[in-house]
Amino acid sequence: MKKANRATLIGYYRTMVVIRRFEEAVEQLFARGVIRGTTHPSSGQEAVAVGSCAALGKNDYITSTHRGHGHFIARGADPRRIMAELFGKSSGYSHGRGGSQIMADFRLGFLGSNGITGSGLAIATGAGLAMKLQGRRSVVLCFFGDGAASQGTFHESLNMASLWKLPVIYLCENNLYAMSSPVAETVSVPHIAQRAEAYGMKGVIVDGNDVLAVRDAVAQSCFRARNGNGPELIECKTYRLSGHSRGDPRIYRTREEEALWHQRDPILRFRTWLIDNGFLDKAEAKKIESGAARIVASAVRFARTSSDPDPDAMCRGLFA
Amino acid sequence: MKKANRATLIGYYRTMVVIRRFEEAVEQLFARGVIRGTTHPSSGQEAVAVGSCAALGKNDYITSTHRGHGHFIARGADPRRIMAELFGKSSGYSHGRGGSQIMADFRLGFLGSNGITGSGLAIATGAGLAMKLQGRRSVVLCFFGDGAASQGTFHESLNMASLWKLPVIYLCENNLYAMSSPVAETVSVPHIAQRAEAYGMKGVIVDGNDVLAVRDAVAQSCFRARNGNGPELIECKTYRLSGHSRGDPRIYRTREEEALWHQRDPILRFRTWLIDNGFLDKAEAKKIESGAARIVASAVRFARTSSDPDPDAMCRGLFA
Amino acid sequence: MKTMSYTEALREALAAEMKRDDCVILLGEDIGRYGGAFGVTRSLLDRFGPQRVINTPISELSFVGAAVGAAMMGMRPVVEIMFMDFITLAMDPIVNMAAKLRYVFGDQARCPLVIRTVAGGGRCYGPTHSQSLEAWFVHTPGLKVVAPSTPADAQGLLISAIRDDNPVIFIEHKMLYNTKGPVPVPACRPVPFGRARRISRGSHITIVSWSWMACQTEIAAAMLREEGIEADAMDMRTLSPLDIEAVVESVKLTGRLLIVQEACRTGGVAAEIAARVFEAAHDYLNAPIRRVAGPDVPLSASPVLENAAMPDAERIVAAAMELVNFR
Amino acid sequence: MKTMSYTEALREALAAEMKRDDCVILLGEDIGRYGGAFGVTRSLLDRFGPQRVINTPISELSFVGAAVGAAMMGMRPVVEIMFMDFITLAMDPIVNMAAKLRYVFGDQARCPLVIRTVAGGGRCYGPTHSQSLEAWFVHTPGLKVVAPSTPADAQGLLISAIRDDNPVIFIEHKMLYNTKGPVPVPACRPVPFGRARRISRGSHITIVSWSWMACQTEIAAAMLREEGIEADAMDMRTLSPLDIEAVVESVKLTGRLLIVQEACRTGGVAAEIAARVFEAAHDYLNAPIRRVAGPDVPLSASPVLENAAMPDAERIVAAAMELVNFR
Ligand SMILES: Cc1ncc(C[n+]2csc(CCOP(=O)(O)OP(=O)(O)O)c2C)c(N)n1
Ligand SMILES: Cc1ncc(C[n+]2csc(CCOP(=O)(O)OP(=O)(O)O)c2C)c(N)n1
Ligand SMILES: [Mg+2]
Ligand SMILES: [Mg+2]
Repeated sequence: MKKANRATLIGYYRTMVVIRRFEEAVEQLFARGVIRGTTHPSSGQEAVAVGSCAALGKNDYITSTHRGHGHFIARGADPRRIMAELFGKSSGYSHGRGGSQIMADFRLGFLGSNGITGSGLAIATGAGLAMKLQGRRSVVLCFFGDGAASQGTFHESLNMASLWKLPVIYLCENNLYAMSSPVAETVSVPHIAQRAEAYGMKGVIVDGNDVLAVRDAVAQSCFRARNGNGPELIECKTYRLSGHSRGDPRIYRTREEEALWHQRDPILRFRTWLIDNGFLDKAEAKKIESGAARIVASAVRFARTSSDPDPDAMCRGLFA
Repeated sequence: MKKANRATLIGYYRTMVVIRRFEEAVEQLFARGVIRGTTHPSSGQEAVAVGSCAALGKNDYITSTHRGHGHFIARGADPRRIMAELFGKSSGYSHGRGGSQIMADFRLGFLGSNGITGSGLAIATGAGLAMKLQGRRSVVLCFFGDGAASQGTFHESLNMASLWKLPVIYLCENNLYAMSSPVAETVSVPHIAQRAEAYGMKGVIVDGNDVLAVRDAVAQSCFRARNGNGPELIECKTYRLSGHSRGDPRIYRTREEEALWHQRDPILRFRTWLIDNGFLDKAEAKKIESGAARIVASAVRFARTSSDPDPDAMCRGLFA
Repeated sequence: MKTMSYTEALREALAAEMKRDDCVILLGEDIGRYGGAFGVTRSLLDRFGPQRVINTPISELSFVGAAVGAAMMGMRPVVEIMFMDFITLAMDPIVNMAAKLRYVFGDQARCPLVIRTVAGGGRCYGPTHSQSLEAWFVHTPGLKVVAPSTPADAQGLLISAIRDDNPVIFIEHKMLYNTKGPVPVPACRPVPFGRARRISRGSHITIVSWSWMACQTEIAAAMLREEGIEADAMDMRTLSPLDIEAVVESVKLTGRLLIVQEACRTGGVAAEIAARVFEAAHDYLNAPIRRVAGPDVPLSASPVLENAAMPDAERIVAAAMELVNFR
Repeated sequence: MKTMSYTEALREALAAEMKRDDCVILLGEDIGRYGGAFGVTRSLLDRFGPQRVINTPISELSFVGAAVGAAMMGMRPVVEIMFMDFITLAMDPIVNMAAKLRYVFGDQARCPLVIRTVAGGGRCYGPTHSQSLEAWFVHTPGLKVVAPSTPADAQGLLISAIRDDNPVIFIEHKMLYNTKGPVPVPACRPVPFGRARRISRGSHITIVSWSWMACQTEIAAAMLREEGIEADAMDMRTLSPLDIEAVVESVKLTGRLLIVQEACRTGGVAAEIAARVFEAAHDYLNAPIRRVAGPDVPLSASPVLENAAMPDAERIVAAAMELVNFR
């Protein structure tokens, strides 16, 4: 890992912890029936979210997935408004219209999480096209999963982006499962990054549980894309520690496998590294952790006390 | 080229010539306004059609494209009924309901040409799945173009076929253009066959204007597929000597390029080779050529004198 | 008769047909060990093995296309599209291939394909997991469209769908899976397409609906009865073919028609029913035909908004009262 | 006024808007040098360059999706789908993304996207190159749907579509490209959405249609006039928004309504118009509402079959006569 500014590193850690606490709180709220609908927690994948967002500039853009809370928080979104959206409140990012899967904040360059697996790939490609046509030096970071890599739009999007040399980073979060399907049952090659070659594109494999490795890989791809070298495909190998969505019995994988990955928990790993390298001591870590808990508690409070959307306004706002 | 039975070789030549005459006749009939609608002639691509069908067995299957007359004739279809379909007559393969792009003869294992670019890829995959589930040793040959290779279904189909080890040969007729678009503008790598690797599949590049090379490549792939080794991707490099469809001014390519490819005309080439190797003399060749002309003339006569479909029966036959 | 849930009834139908006919295979995302997002195919992998219960990658376009190809080759694929909203990705093989095969290729071709999918709101799943898109398929010649509301119909119609030699869009509803009802035993029995099921008899007003709305209509009919209004209520069960005769006949007696659909109002199946009834029974109508329908906006995730958007028994009752009191 | 073809009028609109606003870009298959399958974009590559006129690979799903992404980022993409039948491949980004963006993401989001496509029969292109699928989009909240029948409307409505901040499905018709008509000069002028155009005035019957069928209706109206029947004929021009008020007003005068649609009968837009008119003008109707429509089968390639399937002036006249003579 490269040398780095202490405050920056601590910042990564803080964000990762906030995401984890947030997802844990969400899972509990669903389990207790406080929130209705469904949600896809990103516990275990915080290093990907935080590492890749750390590599982006203010003017860059992101497209996200159904599992988007972590991406959104890492990009600087207000956890209170995310939580409020989960509660279906009018103070939520989508005013209760989108729910867990569909939120955006264009001022943050966050072009939206998304309920349709794979659909962000084309959106990101189009955003990249716009960047190119507008002569801007922004890049677009496109998150998608190993499951999404089987959608036709993966092929169509990467092909177009490569042909047109668009500044798009296609970042596959390979968490080894698409819902219940192990990646070996849905992807016919060992590594999704291998497929980059089929588009004349650079493909990179990264340890997705190493926040700094993710950051550095994304930074390098961004650098090249920003300088007109076109898109790249990064595959982050990671693991979702939680269930796929609310109420997932996880019968498709073993508790042993999960235990293994709990040992590789990106947060614990980074915490240890920070302490080992003298960036953090246990007391500070605890402080950060309880700070995160407070942030999440306040988000829940905010969400709970926010008002419901007005049903009478339901038919408004369909058109610009 | 391997040694081969004379009658077989002559048979290939005859079929290639029939296809060419057929397409020429069709072009003329359209130009003269005798036939309405549209058509996609396959002149210049006869070696692919004839070579690959020569490698198939009676119990194998084919899915075709919008440019399917050649495939169909090579598989043994009756030129009269194809022509009748173009004329919109009730004696046509689709009783006038399909037109140039949509014909099938299941008894020949010809599962249909197709108006939607790329749509045969999934059909072939499903037919391959059926073969596997039914424990049959048949293979499915899936024709598609360089343009179709950009459709998402290419990716989805090849991925599934590879995962499930289906007996499907994906045969890309790369005729260098998708309608007006040169392949370099639509495919981000030099060779479509390269993309096989992205699916853990064997990819093969063949001179698509060499009928025996095509036959041998397809035969080898079929052998492997039939023995449970799964799908393969063959790219036949060829050229469409005619316009894309009726009335194409061909402004997207030069007359020089066309002239070059006329020199590589697969029929002339094979004719020369047959003569040079003592399989054919000029008189025989002429005889075959006039025989082909007669076949096509009789097809036109058949089509012309066939009756129109009965409009009163238009609403029948929607359901089985 | 045995009481079982809609989910169980569907599962039994699948199992029975798979047992009956080796050609029946299942294809879809997470339908194997996981049993599908709503558990309909649970246990079937164990019972029939991975050759019959095929987990697919997330490739809606091509696994539906492949199912069409397999159907052409004599298989009888039953495909699960996890949410109906995702059928947007598979419109091409459904509309341009499955629906047209038989018509164009003639007697040689058959496409015995069932596409099971889940429509509708009620679970706060938000705008891309709640749509009711049956109208698109009703507007596509060559498809049959089924939308059962009871366990018995779910079972019987699924059996008919699987045995049908044509492509069938089989629409389930997320609010129905846990509902229970009597189902004939021991044998699974097909329920024929094209015949509406009478929910209640009455002479004051005809009420027509399908899927989850048929349950709401049943509740509404009971509420109306308390008000002294006898509704002739019908569950269409299949939308293609559509049992318009039953509706017309009823309207000839009641003179009033209310159609209930969950889908957004404009361009829904209710409009087609209204148009046909008016064409056929113009003289008999004593009031305008009314539609209770979803609003012309996406369905929101927020419980408050979703609830406000979805038609329910109370709204049906209110509309029926208005109609009965018309002039 | 200047006489020009529908194709030229569309091309002028594209060129004028591209000149007016750098954000307007074109995307589609073979729209560059080739000028598109029907020549609408001919010459635009030369005039605006490859940054503005972007030839895409055959990837309908993703170039439409990309256009949505570009629109979100401030571009104004005008996408060409070569035949409307191929829009089946792009339903997901249209329905699940473009149509819902604004509603869900609120004020921050805009999706100024135009999807131009070609519907309809008449050219013997067969079942997968002839469909009229407007009903699907009319049933999708968040989309505007436009289907002009004259060069002037094609031009003016395309301008409005491009300037609109919402996704617009802009439906052209293959039989219309070569038709000619007067178009305002010198400047291209927007034609507002949501206002029907009167084809002819009359008090005996209201006839409503759009796209190519509006031309057939115009001919029919002239033929009817010779029979002494004055038709109040209207070209809806836009189907979302739908100028139902104009139709209702007319029906209040004529008491008779005929709706003409090329799409297959069941579940088409005509049903929605019928249902709405009946809801709003029940009292005024002196006859059933009639629909002249395509049959519920795919359109064949054979000229004889295609011709038999497509509604035309004669069938419109026959239906109108019947309706006028009703009771
Ligand atoms: C088009 C579509 N198909 C299926 C689904 C249902 N679904 C939601 S998430 C998911 C798995 C996605 O897997 P992956 O891309 O690996 O992302 P992960 O859930 O692992 O983060 C599925 C099948 C969907 N939302 N959209
Ligand atoms: C989905 C779809 N998109 C576009 C078309 C229009 N179209 C017909 S053929 C063609 C070009 C196909 O190119 P290729 O696959 O290379 O086949 P070729 O015509 O060269 O034989 C196009 C764009 C279509 N029929 N279907
Ligand atoms: Mg995954
Ligand atoms: Mg080609």
